[in-house]
Amino acid sequence: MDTIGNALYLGGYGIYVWPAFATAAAVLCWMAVSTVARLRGAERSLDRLRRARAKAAAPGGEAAPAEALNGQGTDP
Amino acid sequence: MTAFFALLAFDIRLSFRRGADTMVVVGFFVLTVVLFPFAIGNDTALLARIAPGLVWVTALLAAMLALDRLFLADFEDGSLDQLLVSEMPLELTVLAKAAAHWVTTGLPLIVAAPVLALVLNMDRAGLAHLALSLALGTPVLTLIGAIGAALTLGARRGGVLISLLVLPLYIPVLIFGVGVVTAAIDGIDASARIMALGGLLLGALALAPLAAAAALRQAAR
Amino acid sequence: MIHFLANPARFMRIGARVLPWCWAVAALGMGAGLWFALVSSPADYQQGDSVRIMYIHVPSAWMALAVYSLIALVSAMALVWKHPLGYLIGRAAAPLGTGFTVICLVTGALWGQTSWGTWWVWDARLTSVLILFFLYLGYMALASAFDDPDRGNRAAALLAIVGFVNIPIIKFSVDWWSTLHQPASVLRSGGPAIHPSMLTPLVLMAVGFAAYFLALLVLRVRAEIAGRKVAALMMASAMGGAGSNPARRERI
Amino acid sequence: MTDQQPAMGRVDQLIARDIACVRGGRLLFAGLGFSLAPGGVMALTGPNGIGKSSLLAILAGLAPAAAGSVELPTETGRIAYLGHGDGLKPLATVTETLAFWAVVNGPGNAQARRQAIDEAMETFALGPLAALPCGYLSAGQRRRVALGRVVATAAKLWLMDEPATALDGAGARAFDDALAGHVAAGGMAVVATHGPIAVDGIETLEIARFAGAAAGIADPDTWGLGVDQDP
Repeated sequence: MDTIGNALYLGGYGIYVWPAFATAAAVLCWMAVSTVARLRGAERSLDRLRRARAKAAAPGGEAAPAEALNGQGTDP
Repeated sequence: MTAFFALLAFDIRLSFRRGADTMVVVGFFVLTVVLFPFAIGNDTALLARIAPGLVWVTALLAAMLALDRLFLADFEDGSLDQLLVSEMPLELTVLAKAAAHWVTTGLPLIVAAPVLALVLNMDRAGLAHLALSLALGTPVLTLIGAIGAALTLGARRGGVLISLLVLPLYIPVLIFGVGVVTAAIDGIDASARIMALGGLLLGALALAPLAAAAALRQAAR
Repeated sequence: MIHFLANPARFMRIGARVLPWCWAVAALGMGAGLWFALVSSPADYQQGDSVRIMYIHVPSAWMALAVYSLIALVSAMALVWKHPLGYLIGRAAAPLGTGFTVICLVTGALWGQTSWGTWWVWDARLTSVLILFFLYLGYMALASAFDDPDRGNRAAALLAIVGFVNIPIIKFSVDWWSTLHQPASVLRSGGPAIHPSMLTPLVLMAVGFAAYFLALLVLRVRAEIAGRKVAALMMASAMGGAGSNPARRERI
Repeated sequence: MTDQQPAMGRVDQLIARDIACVRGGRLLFAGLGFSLAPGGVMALTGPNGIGKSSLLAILAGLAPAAAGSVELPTETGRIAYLGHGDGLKPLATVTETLAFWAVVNGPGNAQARRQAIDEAMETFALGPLAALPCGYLSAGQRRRVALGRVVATAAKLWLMDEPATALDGAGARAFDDALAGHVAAGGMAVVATHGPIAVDGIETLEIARFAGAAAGIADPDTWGLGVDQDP
């Protein structure tokens, strides 16, 4: 492919080929981003909950773990 | 088997006593079909051409409208537990429920459809086939709908959810149902399409109660 | 084998080990596939360069169907052998499958635009993928329509199996329907003859997509498991409290 | 109170072995076992949310147990189950309701059915209400019709979840008489209840003793999925 222009033009079909690849890339990225976001959210709230339960169990204090979570609305 | 017919008779008697359900289904059916000329205009040739598809789609939506009546009342008042505890196999119970539901929704649609087809100026050659295609098709709609109704018991906004679940599964019935009518109108032999529709009916009769029963057992837990 | 993987912790350990390989294969597969697709393979004599869209469209169609079949399989395993992990894998895979379906539909529409000049071609295979897209939506909507996640999992698993059984029926009726209404379209007649040089990017891209999917699946299953533990801990703290929430019809 | 897990009991016994119940990813109870011989009544006691209804649902086969097994008296597989809901259709009259459920859940031959229905109508004084649609009945009357249905199914094993709720004095007495009659005739009953039941020779099962926490089973965190501690 000698010139960038030719690459973009692609025999007149460029305006279809590149959006196709662009949307594919966009969706693939969304899949990755949403996965990592879910994973980090769930594991962070899990650690927070465990720490709250550990603290509640240890000195017998009644720190209800639910409060520890109301900072972020994670739906299980 | 006496339990099967007892359940069938009990349900039919109750729904006739209320009567409103059939009225709602047929009312929706007639009203929706009548809406289209207002939108498309009273060009009878155009209306005649789209009549088979339009009548079938509206009948399908009307049948789907009444689906949550299948198990929801039993689920909420506790009758479902009694049916689950009964010695009658749950698949048979589902069949009885679906049959009773079909009598109050499918039959009225089959009767009303040819009249509405005339209103839309559909070619008379298709009238008999329209009734036949609905006669074979509406039981399948109820049976597949029973799976959707059982799956969404206890779900938030179950009614809307049912349509999302069952509409994709309704597409084959719609395709062959309308195919039967258009074949009759075009004067070609419709027997192959009627066979396909009959096949869908037999398949649904055999498999849908299994899936719906499994879904009911999940719901009752 | 089935029971071997059933234990979530073991699944996660294996997942952690497999993960880097998946990323590697995904990067290699998609990278090489892309390079072949765009650079080295010839333009199609008939469609010119627009055929390059096929290198994304066809693999994503394969993945869309493969992921739904996987969901139906793990759902059946979960319902029959009572492995709770099956539900989680199904729930984790569904959004990814939906993503591939969207890619397939968008690229299909763009490809249709090049050959037919219309944005949506009611071609048999593209329409079937559209219906598959609705099956995915139904699965995900049902899975999250219940207060009790277990209830949603079981209902969605059943729906996945019912949907899977219906796929051939839908495919058959849509194909029959499309012969009724549309002359042969380029997309329908098995697509352009697959020239060997075109096969390699297709296969490479498909392998890349599959590895990419598996990597994300492992991460999503881990997120689902963590989510389940959060729910269990929240319930445990509620266990000390008063009876069940009357709004939720639950047998406690 | 039978603590140890019963060996192979006689055929006509209700035997529950090592029952564990998980609800919404949470362990309610585990290792719960008991056996009930004909003529026996088992009262399930414990605070709300302890799992009384769940255990009854497991015994009735409505819900699967997370572990353990239930053997129903094999003589007649039929059981009568009474949950929180009365399971009555507002538009159906009392006689129609009893007749219908006697066919669906009750004995095979018509003679036995008619007899069971008559006994139900008489025990719970449903005569005056016979022709009324259930929608018109008060909560107490509806509960009596639901109890009537239990009698009308003439089942050997009764599984009842707080049967006496909404019953007035006369209703409660009628229920006690019905239960006593059922037990005297060799029937069995498992009843989840808060109040006392006026039947002699009653056994009590404290579900709290088998509760997840009390039974020292691992932290609910793991039971939610049967997951080892941390991957």
